[in-house]
Amino acid sequence: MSSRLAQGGMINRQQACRFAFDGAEYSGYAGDSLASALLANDVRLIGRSFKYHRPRGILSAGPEEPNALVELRSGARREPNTRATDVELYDGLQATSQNRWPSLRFDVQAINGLFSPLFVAGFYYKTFMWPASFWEKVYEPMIRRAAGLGRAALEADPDHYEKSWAHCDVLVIGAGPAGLAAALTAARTGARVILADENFALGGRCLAERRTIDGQPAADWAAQAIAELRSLPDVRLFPRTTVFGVFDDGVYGAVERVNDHLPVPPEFQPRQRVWRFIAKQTVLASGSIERPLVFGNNDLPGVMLAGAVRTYVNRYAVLPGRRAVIFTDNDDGWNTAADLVAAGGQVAAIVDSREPVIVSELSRRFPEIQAIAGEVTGARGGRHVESVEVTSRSGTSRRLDCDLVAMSGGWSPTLHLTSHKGNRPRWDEERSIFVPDMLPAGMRVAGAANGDMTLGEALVTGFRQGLTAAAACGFSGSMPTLPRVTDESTRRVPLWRVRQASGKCFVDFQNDVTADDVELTAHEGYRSIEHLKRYTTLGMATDQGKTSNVTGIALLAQQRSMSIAATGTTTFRPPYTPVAMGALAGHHRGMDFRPTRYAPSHRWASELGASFTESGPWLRAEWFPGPGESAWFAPTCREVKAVRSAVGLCDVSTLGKIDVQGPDALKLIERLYANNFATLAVGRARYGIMLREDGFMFDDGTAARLAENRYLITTTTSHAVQVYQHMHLCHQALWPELDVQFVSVTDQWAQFAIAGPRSRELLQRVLDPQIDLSNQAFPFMAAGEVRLRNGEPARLFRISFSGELAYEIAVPGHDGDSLIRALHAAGQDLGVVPYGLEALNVLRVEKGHVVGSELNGQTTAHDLGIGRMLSTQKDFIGSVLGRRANLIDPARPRLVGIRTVDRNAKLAGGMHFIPQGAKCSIEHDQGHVTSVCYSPILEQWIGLGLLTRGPERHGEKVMVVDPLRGAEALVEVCSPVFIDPEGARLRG
Amino acid sequence: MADALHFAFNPGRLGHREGAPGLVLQELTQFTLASVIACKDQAAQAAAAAQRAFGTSPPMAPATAAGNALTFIWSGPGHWLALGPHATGAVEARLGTAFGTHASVFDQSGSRVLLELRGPRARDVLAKGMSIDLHPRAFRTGDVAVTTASHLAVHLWQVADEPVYRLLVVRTWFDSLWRWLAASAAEYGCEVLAPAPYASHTA
Amino acid sequence: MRIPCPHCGPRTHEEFTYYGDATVRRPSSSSPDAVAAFYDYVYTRDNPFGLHRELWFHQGGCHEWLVVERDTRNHAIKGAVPARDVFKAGESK
Amino acid sequence: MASRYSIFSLLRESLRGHRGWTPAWRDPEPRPAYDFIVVGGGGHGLATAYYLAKNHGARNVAVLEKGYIGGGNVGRNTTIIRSNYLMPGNIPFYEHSLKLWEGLEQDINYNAMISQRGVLNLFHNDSQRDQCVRRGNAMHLHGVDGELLNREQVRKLLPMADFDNARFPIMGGLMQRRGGTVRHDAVAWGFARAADSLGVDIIQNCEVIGIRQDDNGVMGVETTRGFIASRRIGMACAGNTSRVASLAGLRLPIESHLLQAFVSEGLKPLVPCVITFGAGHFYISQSDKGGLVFGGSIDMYNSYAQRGNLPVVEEVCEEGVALFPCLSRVRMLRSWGGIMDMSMDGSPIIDRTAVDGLYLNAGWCYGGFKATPASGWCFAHLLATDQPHDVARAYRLDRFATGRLIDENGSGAHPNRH
Ligand SMILES: Cc1cc2nc3c(=O)[nH]c(=O)nc-3n(C[C@H](O)[C@H](O)[C@H](O)COP(=O)(O)OP(=O)(O)OC[C@H]3O[C@@H](n4cnc5c(N)ncnc54)[C@H](O)[C@@H]3O)c2cc1C
Ligand SMILES: NC(=O)c1ccc[n+]([C@@H]2O[C@H](COP(=O)([O-])OP(=O)(O)OC[C@H]3O[C@@H](n4cnc5c(N)ncnc54)[C@H](O)[C@@H]3O)[C@@H](O)[C@H]2O)c1
Ligand SMILES: Cc1cc2nc3c(=O)[nH]c(=O)nc-3n(C[C@H](O)[C@H](O)[C@H](O)COP(=O)(O)O)c2cc1C
Ligand SMILES: [Zn+2]
Repeated sequence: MSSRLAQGGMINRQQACRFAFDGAEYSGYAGDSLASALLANDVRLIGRSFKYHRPRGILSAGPEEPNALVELRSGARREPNTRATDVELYDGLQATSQNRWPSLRFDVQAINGLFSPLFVAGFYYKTFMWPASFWEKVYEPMIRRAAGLGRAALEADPDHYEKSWAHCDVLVIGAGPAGLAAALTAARTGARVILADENFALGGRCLAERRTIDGQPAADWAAQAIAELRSLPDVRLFPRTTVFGVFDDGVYGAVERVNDHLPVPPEFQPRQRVWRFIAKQTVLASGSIERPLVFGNNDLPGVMLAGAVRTYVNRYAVLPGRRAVIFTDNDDGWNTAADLVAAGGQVAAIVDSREPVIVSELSRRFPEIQAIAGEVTGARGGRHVESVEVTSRSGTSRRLDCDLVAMSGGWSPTLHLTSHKGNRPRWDEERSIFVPDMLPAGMRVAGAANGDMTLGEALVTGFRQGLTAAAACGFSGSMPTLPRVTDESTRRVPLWRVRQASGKCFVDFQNDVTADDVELTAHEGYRSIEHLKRYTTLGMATDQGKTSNVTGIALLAQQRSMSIAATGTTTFRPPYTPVAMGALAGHHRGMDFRPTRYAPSHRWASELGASFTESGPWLRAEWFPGPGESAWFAPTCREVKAVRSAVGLCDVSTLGKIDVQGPDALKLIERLYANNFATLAVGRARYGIMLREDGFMFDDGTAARLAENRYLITTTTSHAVQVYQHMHLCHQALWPELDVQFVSVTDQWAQFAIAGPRSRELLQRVLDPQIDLSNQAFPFMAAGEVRLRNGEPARLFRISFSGELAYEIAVPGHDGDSLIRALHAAGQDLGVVPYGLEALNVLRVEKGHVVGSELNGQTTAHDLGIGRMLSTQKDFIGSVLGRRANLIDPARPRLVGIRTVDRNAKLAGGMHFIPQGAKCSIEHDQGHVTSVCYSPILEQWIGLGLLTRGPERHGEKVMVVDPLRGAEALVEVCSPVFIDPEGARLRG
Repeated sequence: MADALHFAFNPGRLGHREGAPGLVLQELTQFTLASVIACKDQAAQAAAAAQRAFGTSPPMAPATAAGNALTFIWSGPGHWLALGPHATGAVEARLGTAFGTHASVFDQSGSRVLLELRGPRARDVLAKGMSIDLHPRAFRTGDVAVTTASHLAVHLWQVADEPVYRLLVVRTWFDSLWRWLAASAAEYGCEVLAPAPYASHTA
Repeated sequence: MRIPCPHCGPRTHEEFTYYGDATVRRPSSSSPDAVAAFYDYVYTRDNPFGLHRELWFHQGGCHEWLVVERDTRNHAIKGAVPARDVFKAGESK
Repeated sequence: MASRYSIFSLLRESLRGHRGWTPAWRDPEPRPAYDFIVVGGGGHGLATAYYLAKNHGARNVAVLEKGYIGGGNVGRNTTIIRSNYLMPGNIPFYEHSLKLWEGLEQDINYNAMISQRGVLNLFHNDSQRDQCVRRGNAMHLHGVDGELLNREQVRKLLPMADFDNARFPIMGGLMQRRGGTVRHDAVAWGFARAADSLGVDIIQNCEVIGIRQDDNGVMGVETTRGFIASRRIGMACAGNTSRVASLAGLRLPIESHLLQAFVSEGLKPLVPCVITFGAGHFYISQSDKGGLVFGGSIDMYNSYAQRGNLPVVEEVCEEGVALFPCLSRVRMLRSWGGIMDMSMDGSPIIDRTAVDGLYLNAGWCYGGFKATPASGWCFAHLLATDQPHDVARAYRLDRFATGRLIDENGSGAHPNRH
């Protein structure tokens, strides 16, 4: 048996699509939605409701669908909560019902229905409190398992997503008659136009209604409009594209379902694409959504929106029922009756809740339909509607057999996007609809979205708004002659709730909120519309109340004896319909989550088998395993020893480098750094510290004076960007009078440390032999330009992080690879080793140099033992607040070295200091261990830490504790400089 | 020799295989590049100096200006990138002499990768990561944008109406930029040509 | 949001780094009440409900600091000017 | 007197059509004067009123709320509660709060669904691990629970996390099992109902638009419903603090910033606890209804708009998908924003002000929901006794002047970076 009509519709009967629902095989056509194909195959029971697990079918034909949610696809591509009404049918489609067990027809939890008197709005706030421990163990797991809808996939999504930007003069949202009209007039002026519609077919209700425009079917008019738009060069059409959000300054978020109509996206193509439309002007032509009526068991499968029934009949050539009852409070419901009859369906009656005079007047216009002035009080049936109870105005009741109830409570403008920027719609008492009021800048509204409900009005307002939008962008055109259209009437007398209903009367279908719930909530004191929403969850389901909000507001207003206008709406928020997180993530996932920055020696290091770690955006070598070495320990110790005994090579290009020139270069540098630079001679470098204006440490590095008015300053890897911005701020906002120019040269220079007693020897082999590297000619902290053996220029700095005789040499970035290879090759007989971050860390801990774990934004120069460097002679950033008593309090935790008393004991970063013999509790907390390492030179674990009054306590023994991991050790407090405190080696 | 930081960037066809590629891409090598920043209140004098030395005034708005041996690419107010074919001799010295006390010069020759992009879908590919408007009404031959592509800082300028673009990106970020570009071009098909010296591409 | 960079043209605010209030002025470090003045400069803010003058850095563009005038109630931007101009003029609030 | 909530009263009412329930709180007209006025009907304001009545016997208390109670941040946060802090001033306070949460439902007779499902902070490199260890140890020294999980333990808990193709691989995590989530709205309603039953007047749609002072300090407030007198006034107005304080001529170390949050469509149980991602600013949990509730960083610019922009939405989704690649096909259902008062060191303020009788409860930044009970407890103590409560002693206003800052992440005086 099939409900497919023999002819008509906008489906392609040449192209059959096989599909499966809950394992059963069916067939539909290209151009079907999953919902229409299911209806065509007489599948009516699609899902179970959230709370009571009541059987649910298909209510609508669009994105407002609250009931027909399925799990689409399977495995890693499973998409829970997918609206069958929105899914474009494709060959091979697989869908499964959800939120039921063991099966859709026999769902054990339907038993909830029996307890429904208990499960009223907010019931869980009143119970499950005793015993307290039962919440997590018993009640909550139970509730959680019962709640939720579909199941998310568990594996990584195999598909690919991307994002794009598109600019236009006029963005038209919605391609119904109003949107097409707007796009036409705007595009004809020569403006750049984007037209987006969420549906796979453009045309809006032109595709769903039996209407004519200038005598031809509305759908044909739409097709011609689309063809004309396609022919214009500066028009872009976006079918399958939902504009989901309105953001500031004409930025619109949209998602294009590029390949959701296929089982799997074609190779190289994304599944979906997020668009950021940037529009000067926007015409919102998003149409309207029909409201259900509130009567008993109005959620039974087979009870549908009347407009949706027309969509199924006219667009999809499906008769959703053999024998229908129409229930309406407005004129439009009658069109459904007429369309059903025209399609060969049977209409048992149209039940119109309005005054008998209106009903008899309409009866004269639709003589073939039996009309009853009255109300449907309840629907009956098991898993599908079988009859309805109708009470006429005169009070007589009767039962009408039917398998379809088409209900119409009037249409609400789809005005969500007018409100995303915080504007509220206005209640129009006359038409009893909310209409857009204040609009986001640049937006105008046309057609049903503006309350201009008839086809004629939609076309007129569309044409006009398209034209004015283009004019606002500086393009002029003229109004076309208006087409003749079929008459339409939209009179309505709102029926918010059937009073004498039998059975549950649903307002929000998906969240199982009934009219009684609304009334109880108001009675309990939750009287604001926002309280109603939150207490009952009305409007909070995946449909965001598209079909239920207005009714909910009206019922609350009635209950509180307030006007609907004063009751107001809840807040409309993006997205308009739910958007896959993957689409919003786009390309930036997995390894591309964040860009990766490669140090100049990366290729060389990876050829040597280096292990890499990330350091901010950079990948840096952490160690270079030698033959037979596995974990970090062996290579690190070997590398450290080699640096201390021979020579090592390390890429330090990741440090920020800023080249500063100009007559006022020194002035800027003096104000940036807390220590003195005025005395720095050309050809020399100096360690410098920068504070934040609040007096805490910001960054450290070196500044080398390359020429009279030229300095090269280095920053830590992690603060490079911040320091650069800070310098610009100082220059542009604090001291714009300075004549100084600077630019980041971090990428211009590949820079390598050559460290160890034999570094001079190694360096000599790659440099121009003329260059004198002797202590006299190039002493510790010397800096200057040099030449490589091949004549290429380089910069050389005699600075040392390791405490050894050491240099840093810099060459233009693209020469870095060949220089590091040359250095490595030239030093083989000297015992040269590449070393990584781990060894670098050991070397600096041994030498007491601070890095990020000490420069953590919470420490002062005083804490780190470099307080004496702060100049008292000059103004610099941080000079004033850095002097606050608390920042220089001797009782603050301050930098010390620690070594384990037991040479075999281990240390770990993050341990806390506790005095020996004291209880391991917070009153005795005296600071923490910032950095640790195993020193292959001292042959024991050592560390740095911030210890209360630390510098006064050298020689004292304290405990370091790690209760988190159950470890502790006794350590001796010492100077943070473990190796060569006199600095003889680095000056050697 | 290929750049040591090109890990997956090789000549050849990638992505969609049928038909003409939507994007044709070529790396241009062997160029010199320098940041030129006008001294305080000296932008006009710097421009005049450039006019004398290179036969063109660096642009005061986001645009390029081609002189003999050098093209100035706007990079900010009073700030340009000077791009020219690789030449021996320190670029700082050469430009420094020309600009004298009117501007400071910073060698950047080793810092960037330079790409040329053309093809019928070049615009669409770029729009996947760049928020600027590339429509011919908004961005024309000679226009420059200092902006971001896939969140990475780039200089982009148009060199022909076809359109043909050039893109400068920081070398240490190049691999990430390329991963985005390759993914974005895949649906249209992309042809990567063998690298060519910058000089051979510039009249 | 789109910030009208006076140098580059309108750009998405993703290209910019936000710094905050542009009306506070760094006090002189040598004045007798320097600590109080710096406390005020660093820590206290008008935090207006309405027009706010604020500093943004065009990190993804021209590397210039801008003073942007923006309404904190609705994010509407009235304009943007180079910070150099504002601060050179020694303009206070 | 409000009806007591229990399974028995629920059963009873279900048999008679739920007609016997009384309103959860009254809707009184404001009296001309009160002993105490609390400005702001958010979590903190309502809790303050409740504890004023309960702990200090105050009977003449009003909460003034400009909109509907619970409509501020208490009704729009990601509901995370925890006490896994680092700085000395913070841990005791937040632990006090966590303990209050643990007994709250029985105390106020309202099920706020306090769910101690655990809070797991992931780390991705050695230095993050060391920071977690430092924090975990500080917690232990305070007697607060915390566990360090290694990669395999995390993998067992979160099999759907990306362990194999991640830009920033997960190394492990710091778990506080007593942390978790609480049903946000229920906190506001539960405190309101409990306070109301002790006689507190909860007055909605009553915006404070002026603060009247005389030589003895504060006299009362001008409101949209007229003048209301009181000599003890507490401000607990979250994102609106600067505006209200400015009515008394105060300038504060606070900026108002916008934080967005998100919820997905309802799903069967997927995310077992609260998880924070260390390679970005992202946190996620699953609500009892099945929606994944998640968020990231603030929008970065000063705002009172209660709505944000698209880049943060995108960034948050990037982070979500990077952490759990299966979220790619999960749909975001709704996004919203809240206005938070970001203080200059990222920590709160509970203190007197320069105006006698006017008190401040502010600067909660990203994290004041978890503080709700303790904040109310301590603020009530301050209002009633004029003395700071012991566990809130560090939250004084003068710390910005003295430099005794409580800067958990070392960002300095940049409110948007905390
Ligand atoms: C998106 C988001 C996520 C968050 N996530 C978390 C989290 O996971 N964990 C956590 O601990 N914290 C979180 N927070 C922070 C937390 O929500 C807040 O710190 C906390 O709720 C603030 O206290 P409150 O509840 O009293 O504030 P609110 O609920 O905002 O209460 C303040 C009230 O004052 C009212 N008011 C303001 N001005 C006036 C006036 N002039 N007159 C009368 N009334 C006035 C407001 O209308 C409001 O109702 C989050 C915040 C946001 C925005
Ligand atoms: N007689 C009545 O009572 C009555 C009532 C309402 C509507 N109508 C009929 O409805 C039509 C109104 O025309 P219209 O053009 O205003 O509306 P429409 O419903 O024909 O078209 C609206 C279009 O907007 C699209 N859309 C909605 N939101 C979108 C979004 N966020 N992103 C992308 N696309 C989106 C929809 O897919 C749809 O195609 C007329 O044909 C009229 O006869 C009649
Ligand atoms: C923890 C939490 C869970 C939420 N879950 C949902 C939900 O399932 N559905 C929904 O529509 N909104 C949900 N919201 C968002 C609210 O609808 C609302 O957007 C938020 O409370 C802010 O209020 P406003 O949007 O009215 O300004 C949730 C909010 C929070 C804080
Ligand atoms: Zn700019």
